[in-house]
Formats: sequence, C-alpha cells, structure tokens
Amino acid sequence: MADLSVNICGIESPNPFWLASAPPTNTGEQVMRGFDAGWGGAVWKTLGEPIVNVDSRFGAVDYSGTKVIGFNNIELITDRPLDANFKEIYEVKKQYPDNVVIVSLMVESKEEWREIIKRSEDAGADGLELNFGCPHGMCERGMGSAVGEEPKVLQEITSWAKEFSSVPVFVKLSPNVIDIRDPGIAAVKGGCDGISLINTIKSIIGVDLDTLVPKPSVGKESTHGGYCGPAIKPIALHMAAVLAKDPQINVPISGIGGISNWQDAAEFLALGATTIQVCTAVMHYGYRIVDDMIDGLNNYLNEKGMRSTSELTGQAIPGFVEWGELDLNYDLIAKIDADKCIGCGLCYVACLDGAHQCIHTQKGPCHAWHGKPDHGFGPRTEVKPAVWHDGGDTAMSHVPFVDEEECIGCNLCMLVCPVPDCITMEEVSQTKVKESWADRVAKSRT
Amino acid sequence: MADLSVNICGIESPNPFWLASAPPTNTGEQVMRGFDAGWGGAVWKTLGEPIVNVDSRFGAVDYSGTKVIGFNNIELITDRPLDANFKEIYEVKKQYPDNVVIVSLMVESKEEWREIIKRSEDAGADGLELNFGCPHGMCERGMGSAVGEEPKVLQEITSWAKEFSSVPVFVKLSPNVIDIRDPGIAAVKGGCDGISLINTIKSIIGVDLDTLVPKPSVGKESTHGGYCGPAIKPIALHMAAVLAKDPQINVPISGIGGISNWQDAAEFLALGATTIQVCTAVMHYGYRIVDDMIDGLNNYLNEKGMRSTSELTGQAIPGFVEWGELDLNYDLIAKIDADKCIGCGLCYVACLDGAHQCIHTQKGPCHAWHGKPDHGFGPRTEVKPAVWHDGGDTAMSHVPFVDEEECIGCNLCMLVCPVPDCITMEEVSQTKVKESWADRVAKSRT
Amino acid sequence: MNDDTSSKLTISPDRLEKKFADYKPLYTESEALIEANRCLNCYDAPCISACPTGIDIPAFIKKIATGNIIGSAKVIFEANMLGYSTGRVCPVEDLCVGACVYNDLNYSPIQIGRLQRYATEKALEKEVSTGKKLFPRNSRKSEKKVALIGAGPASLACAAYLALDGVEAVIFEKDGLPGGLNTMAVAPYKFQTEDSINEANWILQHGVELKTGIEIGKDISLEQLIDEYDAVFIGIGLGTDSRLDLPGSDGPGVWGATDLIRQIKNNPDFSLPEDLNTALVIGGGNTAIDISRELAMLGAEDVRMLYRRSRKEMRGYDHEIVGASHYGVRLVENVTPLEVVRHGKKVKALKVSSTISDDTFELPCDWVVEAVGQLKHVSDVSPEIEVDEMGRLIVDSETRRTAHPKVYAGGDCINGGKEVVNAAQDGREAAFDMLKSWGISPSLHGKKYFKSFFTYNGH
Amino acid sequence: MNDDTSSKLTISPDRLEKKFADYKPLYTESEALIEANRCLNCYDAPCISACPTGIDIPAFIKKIATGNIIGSAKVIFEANMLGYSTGRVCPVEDLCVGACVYNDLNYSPIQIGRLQRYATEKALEKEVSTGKKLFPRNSRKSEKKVALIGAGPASLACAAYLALDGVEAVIFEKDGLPGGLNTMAVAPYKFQTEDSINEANWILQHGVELKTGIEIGKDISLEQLIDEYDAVFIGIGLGTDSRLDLPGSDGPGVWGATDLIRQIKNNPDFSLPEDLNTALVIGGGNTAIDISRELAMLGAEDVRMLYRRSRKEMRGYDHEIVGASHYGVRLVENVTPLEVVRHGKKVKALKVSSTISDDTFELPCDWVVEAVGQLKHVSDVSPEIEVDEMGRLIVDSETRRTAHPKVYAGGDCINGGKEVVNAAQDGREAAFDMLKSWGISPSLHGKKYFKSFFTYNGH
Repeated sequence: MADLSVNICGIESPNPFWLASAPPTNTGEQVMRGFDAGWGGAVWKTLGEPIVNVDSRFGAVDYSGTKVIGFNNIELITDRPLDANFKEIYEVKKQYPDNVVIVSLMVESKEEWREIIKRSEDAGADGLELNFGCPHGMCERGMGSAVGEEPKVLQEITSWAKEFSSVPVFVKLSPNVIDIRDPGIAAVKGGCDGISLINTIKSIIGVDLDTLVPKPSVGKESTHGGYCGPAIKPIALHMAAVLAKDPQINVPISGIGGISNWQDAAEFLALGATTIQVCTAVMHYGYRIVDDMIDGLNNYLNEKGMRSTSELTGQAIPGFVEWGELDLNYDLIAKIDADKCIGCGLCYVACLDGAHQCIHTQKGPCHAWHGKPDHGFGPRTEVKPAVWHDGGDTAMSHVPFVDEEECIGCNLCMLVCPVPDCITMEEVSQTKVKESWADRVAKSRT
Repeated sequence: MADLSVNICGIESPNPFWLASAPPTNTGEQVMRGFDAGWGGAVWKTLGEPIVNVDSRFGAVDYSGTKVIGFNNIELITDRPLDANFKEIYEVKKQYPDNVVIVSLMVESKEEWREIIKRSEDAGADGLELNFGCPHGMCERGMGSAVGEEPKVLQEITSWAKEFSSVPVFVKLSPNVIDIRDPGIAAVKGGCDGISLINTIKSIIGVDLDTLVPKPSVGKESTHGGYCGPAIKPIALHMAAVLAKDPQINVPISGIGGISNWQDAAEFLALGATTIQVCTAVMHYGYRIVDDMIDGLNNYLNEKGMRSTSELTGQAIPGFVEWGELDLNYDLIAKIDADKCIGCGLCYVACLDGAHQCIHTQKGPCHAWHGKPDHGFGPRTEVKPAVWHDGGDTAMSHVPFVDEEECIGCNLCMLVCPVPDCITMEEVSQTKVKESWADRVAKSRT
Repeated sequence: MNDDTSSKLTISPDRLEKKFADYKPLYTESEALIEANRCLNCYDAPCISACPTGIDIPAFIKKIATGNIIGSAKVIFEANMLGYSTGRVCPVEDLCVGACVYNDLNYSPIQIGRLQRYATEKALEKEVSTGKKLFPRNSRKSEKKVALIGAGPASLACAAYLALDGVEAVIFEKDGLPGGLNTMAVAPYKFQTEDSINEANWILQHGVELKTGIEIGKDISLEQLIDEYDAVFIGIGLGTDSRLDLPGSDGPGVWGATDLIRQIKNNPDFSLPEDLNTALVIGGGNTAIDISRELAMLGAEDVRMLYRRSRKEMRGYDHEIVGASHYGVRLVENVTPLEVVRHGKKVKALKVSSTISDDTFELPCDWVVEAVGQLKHVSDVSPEIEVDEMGRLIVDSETRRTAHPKVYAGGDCINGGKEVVNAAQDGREAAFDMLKSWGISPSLHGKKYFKSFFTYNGH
Repeated sequence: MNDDTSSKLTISPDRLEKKFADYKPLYTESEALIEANRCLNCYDAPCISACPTGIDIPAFIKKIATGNIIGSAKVIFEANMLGYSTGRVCPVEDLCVGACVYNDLNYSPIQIGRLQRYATEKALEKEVSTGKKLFPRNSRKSEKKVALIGAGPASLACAAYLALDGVEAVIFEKDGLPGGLNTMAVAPYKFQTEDSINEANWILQHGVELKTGIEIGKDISLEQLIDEYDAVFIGIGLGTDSRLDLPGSDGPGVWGATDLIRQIKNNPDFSLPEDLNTALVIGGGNTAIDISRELAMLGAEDVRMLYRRSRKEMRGYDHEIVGASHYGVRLVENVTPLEVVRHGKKVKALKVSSTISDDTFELPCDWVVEAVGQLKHVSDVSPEIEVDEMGRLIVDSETRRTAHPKVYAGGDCINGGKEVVNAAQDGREAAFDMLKSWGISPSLHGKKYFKSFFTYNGH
C-alpha cells in the first residue's frame, strides 16, 4: 500500500485529489459529500462580491457519439451571499479537519482583498487560491484573466495577498497567454506559495445550427466561455510541465485540466504536479469517480515499486526537452499484429492520405506495386479499391502490410487503429549514434 | 441545389472545403487524390529550407473508448527538396486548374521570402499562406509561432510578402496568444488579404506511464507539439468569431481547428469564416470525408433556404456578445422525456454533485425530501441510494424528476444525458423585460 | 407515360398479415444516432463487398451520424433503388451485418439493415413533407424505350435507373399489383404489402409506366415487344408452387406455400379456420420456415416442418430456423410424405415414411402445406432465349444480357430464387448496360470514380 | 489450520468434459477495454439491483477501463467471493445484463459476465505472477471458530469472509472435492471442474480448512459441531436425483441427470457408449436442458427432451432452450413416461402417454435420463432445524440464521435450488451476521458507506 498523502506548501492532504473551484464546490453540503466520497481536498467556488448568473450556462462538445469530450461554461463566481459561504466553510472544516479546504478568491481593491482574506482565514481555510484565470464576464470587470494576462498586476495582487495571509497562497493561472512562464514567474516574484493551473480557455463551444445562435444560448445571444474537460488535458499538461521544468518556479504545482481518472492524474504528477484538481469529470459522473482515482493510483504506485505519490512527481520532466535536443537518428517502424487485426482498413487510408503511403494491401515493398519508392516524386498511380492479399472479402482477410523499408515511424497508423495493441511501433536497432539538431548546428559552427 | 462555390480574396474555389497545410498536402500525388475526392482547395505543406523530422511524431488523446478526440504533432515543415515540391505544385495546377492551391511558406530573411514567393508564383500558386503559427521546433529557430507571437515582426514580414507577391497573401495565426486581435490587426496592417486560423496549440499529448516519457516519444525524450483535432474546435471558433466581429479585421477568414464534418464547417461559416481547412479528420479517415461535407452542407443550405455558402457566413456573429450584454432575466428549466429516458441516473448525479440539486428520484418539490429549498444553506441529509418513484428496479422505472421551482436552467443534465433529445431546456415565459449587467451598471450610475 | 402521382396503387387495409407486428421497428432518432456513431467507418469495408448491390455502407451511415438524411438515402438509392425494401427483407446476418469487422472483436455488429431502413424511410417522409424530390427527373430525354416483363424487384430497379436517365420504361405485369415477392411473399413481420406497394409507387413516379393484367405470351408476344422496343428486360421471377401431387392432396386443407402466404398477405377475405390445430409444412427451405412461423404466430397450435433429411442439410438460414422455433415451430426430420389421409373432405393426417428406416406412420393434422419450390417459367419464354438444365434463363454474368442482343433478364428467373437484393442488382446492371450501349452515361452510378488518372515522370 | 498452499487439490485432466470448448472465452484485452468503455457508468445502476450479491458493477467496469484490474477484481470479490465462477455461470441474461439500460435503447447490453470473468481471472493471474495477495490475511485473530457443512458455494463464500476477519473456519465435506455444483454440475461449456477447484483452492488459501470425506450425521453429528464451534453454517445443497421408479428403469441405460453430469465432468473413466444414438431426457428444467445439450454436443445423434406440458410451462430459461436447440436438441411436449422397455438388458424404448389425448406410444431410444429434481436433505439435518413443506431449511431472510441461534444455513438447502450467486450471497450474509454478533466489523463490506451524517441548522 503506497502512501498517497501529500504535503503541499505545508498543507497535509490525505491524497492528491482535490475538487477544483467550480460548481461541485458551490456549497458546504456538496463539499462534505465530496469528502465522504474520498476527495482529499476542495477548492471552494470562487468568492467575491456575489453576482447574478445567466441561463443556460454550460456547453459541451460531443464527438462521434461520446458525450462531453470538452465542456465550457459562462458561469461566473459564487452567486450566494458571502456570509453563507463562510459559515459553511467553517462547518466543513469542523467536521472534516483532515481534509483540505482552500478558498478561491476574486475581488478588486486592496482593501477588499484584505477583508476577504481575513474572513477566509477566520472560517478555517487551509489556504487561499487567487483566481486570476476566469476568462469571461469577470475579466470585463478587471478581474480574473484580466489579471492573469498582466504579469505586473498579478505580481502586485499576489504580494497583497501574501501580506494579508497567514496561510499558504496559491495563484491560479490563466492559460490564455503566450508563455505561461510570464505569469508563473510573476506569481513567484509576488511571493506565492504554490501555483494552480490551468484555468479555462476562451472558447465558443458551438453554434446552434437551427437558430444560428452560439451556445450556450441565453435567449438569442451568447458569449464566450471557459473551456475545460478531457479535450484540454494536453494543453494543461504542457503548461504544468513548462513551469515544473523552469528553475525559477520554485513552488509546488497543483495541476488542473481535463483529469478524468487516475491515469490522467498520474500524467500530471509525472510532469511535476504535487496535487491535482478535478471539475468536469465530477460534473459528468459525480464525486464517486475519486474511488478509482485513489485505488488506481495506489495500485499503479505499488506496481512501479514507488512508496508514495511524491516519488512520482516530476519523473517525466527529464524526458521533456526542446525539439532541437531530440535524436534525429532514432528510428521506429510500425508492426501490425495480424491476429488482432479486424480489417477495418483505417491504418491503410490514414497512411495513404495522411502520411507516407507505406501501408499496403499487397505484400512486398512499396515499389513493387506503387511504381517507385520515392513518395511524391514517382508517377501517380490509380488507387483502386484495395486488393487484400488473399483476395478474400471477409474481415479477417483484410490485414494490411507495412512496407518496412519505407515506413518512417510517424505512428499515425497506431493512433487510428481501433483495436488496442494491434499496431505497435518497434525500435529499429540504431546503427548511428544520437545526433540532435542542436548537435548539427554546433558542428556546422565549428 | 445551393451554390457551394466561394470567392475568397479574389480566388474562386468550387467549395469552401480546403485541405490544411499538413501531412495530407505533403506531395502532389496526395493533393491530386484529395481533389479527386472533392476538396475544393489545398494549402501545401509548409515550404522552407527543408529539415529533418523525428520519429515518432504524432500523438492522440483517446477518451472513453473514442479514438483521436485530439491530436498533436512534433513534425516540422516539409522535409522534401524545394525543387520537387515546386515541380509537383506546377503539375497539380496544370491538371486541376479549377481547384485552389495555396502554398504555405516559412523562411527567415527578407531575401529568402522574396525568393520563395517568386518560385511559388512561378509554380502557379493561387495564393500564399504565411505560417506564423507552428508552435514547436521552428520557433526555436525564430520562425513559426515565434513570429505569430510578436505582432510587430508579424506585420513587417507580412508587408515583405505583400511587396513580393502578386497573388493574395493569407497570414496563418498562432492561437498561443492573449488576444487574437493583436496578431490579427498586425496582419491587416501588414496588408494581408486574408487570415487563416488557428494553427496548433502548444501541448504535451500525454505521458507513457510505463516508461515515464512524454508522448510522442523519440527514444527516451519528447518535446511539446502542436495540438489540433475535434477537441480544439471551441477554441478556434472563439478566435475566428472575435476576428470576424472586430471592425478592424476587414479581410476574409479561413477557419481551421477541429473540423470533422459539415456541421463543424457550418459553425465556422456562421461565425464568420469564408472557407474552412481540415487536417486531423483527413488523417483519421482519409480524403473521402469531404463527400459528406459537400453533400451535407448543400442539403443544410437547401433546408434553410440559403442559396449559397456565402449567405451563411457570419450569420451567428450578431448573437455573439459580451457577458455584460446578456439578459439576466432569461429563464430556462429542464424537461425530462419519460418515454425516452433509459434510467441511467447520470442527470441525477450530475445535478446532485455538480450543479444545483434540483433533480430527484421522488416526485415533488425539493423541500419535500431535502429539508429546505435553499440549497447549501439547509441541513445536510443522508444521500441514500436513490429511491425511484415506483420502487421498481428496472431501467424504465428510473425516470427522475426535475424540481421546476428550483431548477436554474444551467443545462448540465441535458449535456450529460446519453439519449439524444431526452432532456430539453424549455423557456419559462418571461415576465420581466430584458436586463443585462451593463444595463444595471448604467442604471446605478445614473 | 403515367406521371400522375395521384393515381397511386392501393390495397385493402384489412388483411390477415396486418396482425403481425413489425419485428424490427423503425429506429428512433436516438437509436439511429447511437448506432450510426458506433460505425468505425472502415475503408473499403467488408460490408460493402458482402452487399450484392455494393452500397457504400460506411458512407450512408456516416451521413446519418451528421444528420444528413437526404444524403444518406441517396447513397443507398444510387446503388440500389430498392434500398428501402432490401433494408428490411435482406438476410443481413448472412450479408453486410455478417461481414462487419466488429464480429471479429466479439462485439455486436452494426445493425446496417435497420440504419438503411431509417435513412430511406425518413428521407422518403421528408420528400413528401417538403415536396422536394430526392431524384428530380433528368431533363434530357432519350429516344429509347424499354419494355420490362414482370413488375418485381428486378424490373422495378431496372426501370427506375432507365427512367431517371430519360429512357421510356414500360412494365407489363400479369397480376394486379407490382412488387413481386415483396408484395406477395415476404414474411409479414418483416415487410407488409402496403410497404411494397408504396415503394413501387415511389419508383413509378420517377416516370415509369406500369401496365397490369397483361401477360406475355398470351396478351402480347415477346417477339412483338422486341420489335416495338429498343430493349426488353425479363424479370418474371418463378412460377407457381411446385406440387408433390400426393394421393389425396386434391381438395381443401392442402396448400402450396407461396399461394398460402399470398392469401395471408394480400387477400382481404382470407382467414384461418377456427379449428386449425395442427399444420404440417413439407420442405426445408426459407419458404417452409416462413410459412411455418407465420402459421404459428397466427395461432395454429401445433406447426411442424417435415424434412426428408436432417436439420444440418436444410437450406433455410439458421437464424430463421431459430426464429421460428421461438414461436414453437418444431421440426420432424428424415421423413418423406406419402399420402394425404382424409376423413370425408377434411384432412385427417399425413402419411409419411421414414427416410432412415422402414417405418411408415401417420401424423394427424388439419392442414398440409407444400413448400417444395416453385416452377420455372420456361414455357413462357420465347424459344430464342436459352435456359439451363435447371430452367434458368442464361445471361451474361456482367451485363445480364441474354443471347438475344436486345433481351436482358434478371432476378429469380435467372438465378432460380435468390434474394430481393440480387434481383435489384440484376436490374441495375442491365439498365446500365443498356444505357452505355446507347451512349448514355448513367447519372446514378453508385460509386465514386476518380476524375482522372495520369502519369508524369518529371520531364 | 491448513495454510500450506502447496497442498492444492487437483483432478485428473482426462475427463469427458474436456471435450467442450469454452463458449464464451476469456476476453482479450482489446475486447475488454472496448466493452468496458461502452458502459455508461449509470448512477445507482439497475444492474446492481439485479445482482443478488449487489456487486457495484459500474465501478468494477470503470476500473477495467482505466487498467486498474486489481481494483476491479477487489470490487467484485468484496461483494461476492465467488465472483470468478459466478461471472461464468450466472444466467446474466436474466440478471445484470437483462437489467442494463442499453436494452431500452434496443442496443446490445454490456456483457457484464464476461467483464467480470476478465477482471477476476486476470487479477488472480496477477496474484500468482507477482505473489502479492489481493486480500492479505487480516492480522487480527479472533477467538471464534465456525464449522461449515458442505463445501459448495455457500460455505466457501461464508468461510472466506470469516477467515479474512480472523475467524477459524472449518469446512466438512462428505465428498472428495470442494465446489459443490460448480464442480459437479455446471455445464462444461461454461465452467469446468478445474476452474471450480482452482477457485476453491484460492478461497482455502485465505486460511480456511477443508476436511473431506466427513459426513455429518454419520461421521460426526450436528450437535457435536454446535457444541464445539461458536457457530455452524449448513450449506449442504440438495441430495441425489429424484427418481421416477418407472417399471424397467433398474439397470443400465437409465440415469439420474445430476449423476450423469457428474460422470461427464468428474469421472476420468467415463465415456459415452459408441452406439448411443437416441437419448430421451425427462424433465423441463435447466438441468434437463443442460444434460440434453451436453449429450448432443458429445455426439449423441438424437436427443429429445420429454416434457409433460408445453414449452410455455417449462421452468428452464428460454435462452438455454434456444441454445440447446442449436445443437439439435428437440422437445417432445405433452407426454408422460410410463415404462422403460428393454430388449434383454438393453434399453429399447420409452413407453409414454400423451397428457392431452388418450394416446400411448413407444419412443425408441438407447438411454433414458431422468431430470426431475433432486431430493431434499431433510433427513440429514438435526430435528432442531425446522424445514418448510418443500423440505427447505427455514432461516431468517436477512441473517440466514435458523431458529437455533448458533446455526445458519444458505444455498440450495434453504431455497430449493437457485443459482450459485444466491448461495454466495447467503454465505456472505451469514458470515457478516456472525461477525457482527461477535462485535467484529466486517472488513470487506462490499459497499461504500458515507463516513458520517450530521445535521446543522446554522445556529
């Protein structure tokens, strides 16, 4: 049994799984049920001067029959009275002293920051999270991402918060920037104890093609919202990794963005996160998903022989390098497992139209059927319906072949194959020593 | 039969569907097969000083069993000789005079731009696309997104291109910016004829949890890549709409980002695009997907009574407003169609944990079973396994109820329901006149 | 040519087959979307090869998924003008669905037939509600005219493709209703007579003329048609039931299977006798299974199929045998019928002998149904048209042209009795060969051909 | 207590049942992932309510989808220690799979049984390969000890939960092998004897002692066990086959069904006679269907089930009847057996009479198998333990405790013959009631309870 507990900025959490500041942390009743389900911590729905929200306020992208691959919202901060929120925070901490409650905050003036930080601490908050990310509505009023996009303002407000706060201060960053290091370094310079990222990305989730109004529609109008969910995980992973790799960012990271299960969480940890935060997956399936997160991460750590969550944090950072440092001589080819192949032909057409024309339906090297091996130079030949190698028309006879001489190892075929592990990329035994673009440039300079 | 042909910057295209600059436009043989399949135009894989690419180079996000909801690549520009590319461009235009060929370009010095533009025009290009977006590898060398992120540099290079070019010049923008209007306006100031967007988003597609190397792995290392595919459509839609709405952007837009079918394309057109470009969906399924794009758009335009593609362009822009202009008094409630409901309970748990606790398994208003109607304030009650209204345990008896008094119309339940059209949002007849936040602020100031 | 769509053919709504519920009802939109999204969109998909008409199945399914129902239906009809009925009556388990790659993952294959029905039925509904034709009649008119004999699936398909390209197509049908076996024989829980007539009406309205009550060789000769028309298509199907001529079989209570099915489907005055308890069906093919199941579903207490060998040798589809067994149909193997035993006029028993022993015994019954094949139409056809030893008209396997250059044939009369979908394909191939021979490029070719192919070698 | 896992029970590999192929083989990883990802992850899912042991099915499926096989198997075993065998032998069509919400979309339901097999089989493989126990034995030891009578599913489940919480559990089995009907009676194309013994071995290694060859009431009395142990669990199942005692039934060629099945499954020396042509099986329940299908699959040419009423009244599951019919098993309805007719020693025919007419006739056959139920064990049980009019031990429906406070019972002996999964649930409930009565909180409770509930009203 691995030790899942983590310490982030001095805050002890029973596990790295926190509820992100969002509708699932809107009320004390919800947060308590979240803790009952197993969540280690919760970042309270952002407090500030309460506002009014609109209907509808959520949108989703479905793809190919799968619901909610991405999600967006035009909801703003809490629309409930501050008094009620603080009373509930107090009750939650009283009942769940071992779970972490971080209060997310967003106000304008220095005086307002002083006041709301004091009230948060009085309510028992374990830490604060400054919401400099929300990219809709509040930024029109000079808050949220309007701050996150201005490193100097971000740094100043962070230093205010540190001045007023006796508990750790996290800064939650907006991803709507050129280089996440700019606000990240500003937050560190402002004295923050930790960084949470990413907040949502500016988006229009879609257009109602009947009414021609963007979604989510508020009558005949809509506005841009913040995009999140499984779709954005790669964007968030990149930003977390960039900060984790940067020596100037010497504070821990709470990773947020498209985390649905323990595997996603493990990826964030491996790329430098100490805790992770979840919202969309909880809105889709409920608090109960944390059960497999805890259990799955524990079993994974056991299998890898790691004794604690912290041993995983940052493990993948050494492998994250600049393009110029990659080995230009590293070579892979695709292998198709004929026993697993169901003959759908997707690898064939993907390689033919979208890659390098190296997968064929007849055995033998490319030039035996395609004229010449030099793709794109040789004569154009008619592409007839595939002639599968044994002439059969049952699914099992549709096993395509890789022209191993021509395959450039791009791995597109593997990615489109619907059968897990049917196509794998195998390393070609390397005859040349590693040489990167940086090496070549250095050589040509000497 | 609607007229699908479009004119963009004086270039006639038989339809608005273009292949984006990417692996599917790597060679003449591919582009010609693409035109055979029905694509109206193609933006050639970016030309510049040819480079060397690495293996592997592509990554994908699968979600819940659905392949390739998002895609990334660490491939750079063409790795084939310029001579070969130009010869093929010439052949393609000779054979397909009615299809559009745009050549994507990326070089460094003014002299290089002059030279490559001349060669592109000599080869018969209908237009040029300046690649100021590629967010990996080339930017380390001062090109691609390194230009796209610096409006001044972007403007200057655009003006060079306009100086050398006699055919229309498109600028392809990077989405890795704070406000897409900054590079957009710079491109217009530089004199561009059109804007293509978006290029890919910086990303790490995932981490191999066995080796703890980020993906796509090049041996034991990887780097960030450019993210694209269905997942990023909302980000791209937003940026296209922001430019289309801005009066300073007086040039047409070629929309790019996660377009898989005619519906996606129609959304881009409605938000201001004149043509659209596709890559990921072609890499997944092949050129053939354009068949349903053409056919589906035509049938849609016919049904809407629109005679041409251009009638759709920009139709959804009037409905795209600032949050502060939305009607705070607009009111919706959720309706569950009991005949369609299969009793999965996802709406129930989504509302309970992720929204406002307004969907119940027993009839009657919320306070009849939940203590008090004021969510989050009242006593916390035990959440037992749901007691479905008739006590049955067959799927059909699991039809939940909406507490219509309490429902705030957020529409989360509709989004998570796996049955199309089972949950719908209905407008509550509005008793109050429209009032936006901006209206309220204006009132309080008077 | 009859263009008046108001003169649609109809049939009395009060027939025995109306008692049958649709065993695979029209998908709801939810069901269709979920199923369509499941399709992997295979390239050069095995389901296409398994379809006799080669419908681009992934393409039409993809169009359902994007809500492009009109486009979806057009993909189907371009390859198969009888796409609506074949979506319902095809033995998909043995064709497209059986070839679905998901079978190799031990995963339920895509329900292609049901999706095909959804697309075509919804598109035809839309055609009616919007008044916009899926296939507006081609404005070009050719001078050519074609006579088609028999109004079954083969002729209907052939006539449709001809009419859409401006050829005058006239169908001669000896009975009163078009549709052939779709109208007269398909199991009513799959497809009912109205559906078939509606489909025929839809085809006719594209500019096909139907002349009913005219029998070739009687009212008009084949030679006359050959003289008067530019081509003749023979789609006469098979003849009436073959009969065993058992002693005692003359009289009430002994039926030919297709005749009995037709009574159930088309005759408003027909009903089962109230005291029908036991029906014995002689035969081991799909028609025997069909009538057995229909009788069982209509309430006959005890229905048994009698087959001269064992179940393994039966020609009927396995899934149909299992389907019938669900309704209590039982099988008596290894028997051969000898004599119908009557008590007065009434059938009392069927005397049978075992084919594997010397036993002879009587099986008490009320009805005997003979499902032992249909007669070939050999005698109806001109001596100029060759037939093989099985009585099938001989045609070129690509073009469906007979030895007579102006005469084509298709459907059951050339293949001895296959599926509706095979007949539809025959009709289409014949139509395309006629059009091509007259220099007309078929406008609905059903396949995407590449625009051009060329070679350049860099010089 | 026997902790030595090297002393595992085994069985000769050379038995007739080995001829049967696995009709639902272990999923490949691909198949499991695809199927698991299809699950909607319903909240308070109907499949859970439909499972007698209430396994949190969406939870274990979700864990397969994330590659957390160990976690998945634990969810299953926490609710049902016989999760491996029940995943294979449960009539899932009538339980979890039948309740899947996808059925309401006319869509194929999640193959829960196959996923359950995948998770448990893969996790147990992993346990062996890594040496890491799924359920390490609880370090706390209680002073309590429990005797369990009969080594079938009920006792195995009960003993497992007791042992994991430190209670000494000793199973007394009169035969040589544990597993009960899983070992002796389950259809071999579903589950074979090794599988059952492997499962029993796995349970035993958690610290359960098995004493074989000891019969209660003969070698040791119930009273003695009650005296020596803190509790006694009776899981004796049903007795031997009920027999009809027809004239002529004494002698070779006439079998009790469960006896015959056991020969096929467990007896290395048993084989079918080469000249076995016709076997008649008397009965209409699942055992009759099972043995009929097994005989047909083993090559008997002609297998017929004889049932005294019509198919509609048969107790056997419909999907099993259809399954058997695939192998050629036929049904003779409305007959009742009168006499076994022999020619010398050899069975020649079974004389039967119609239950709906006055007919009496002989059905030629080589074997007669009687599948008309099993005897109850009433006589074996102490007079202190009450039985109902059907011969079933009477227990409290929640706790499975008999009127005697120290005696519990579960499985077929309390329900007259249900599924393995029902027996497993009985064993678990009895174990938990024992543990709770001794102040031990069961460590594997199989359900997530909320940590605490409280009320505050803002004051």
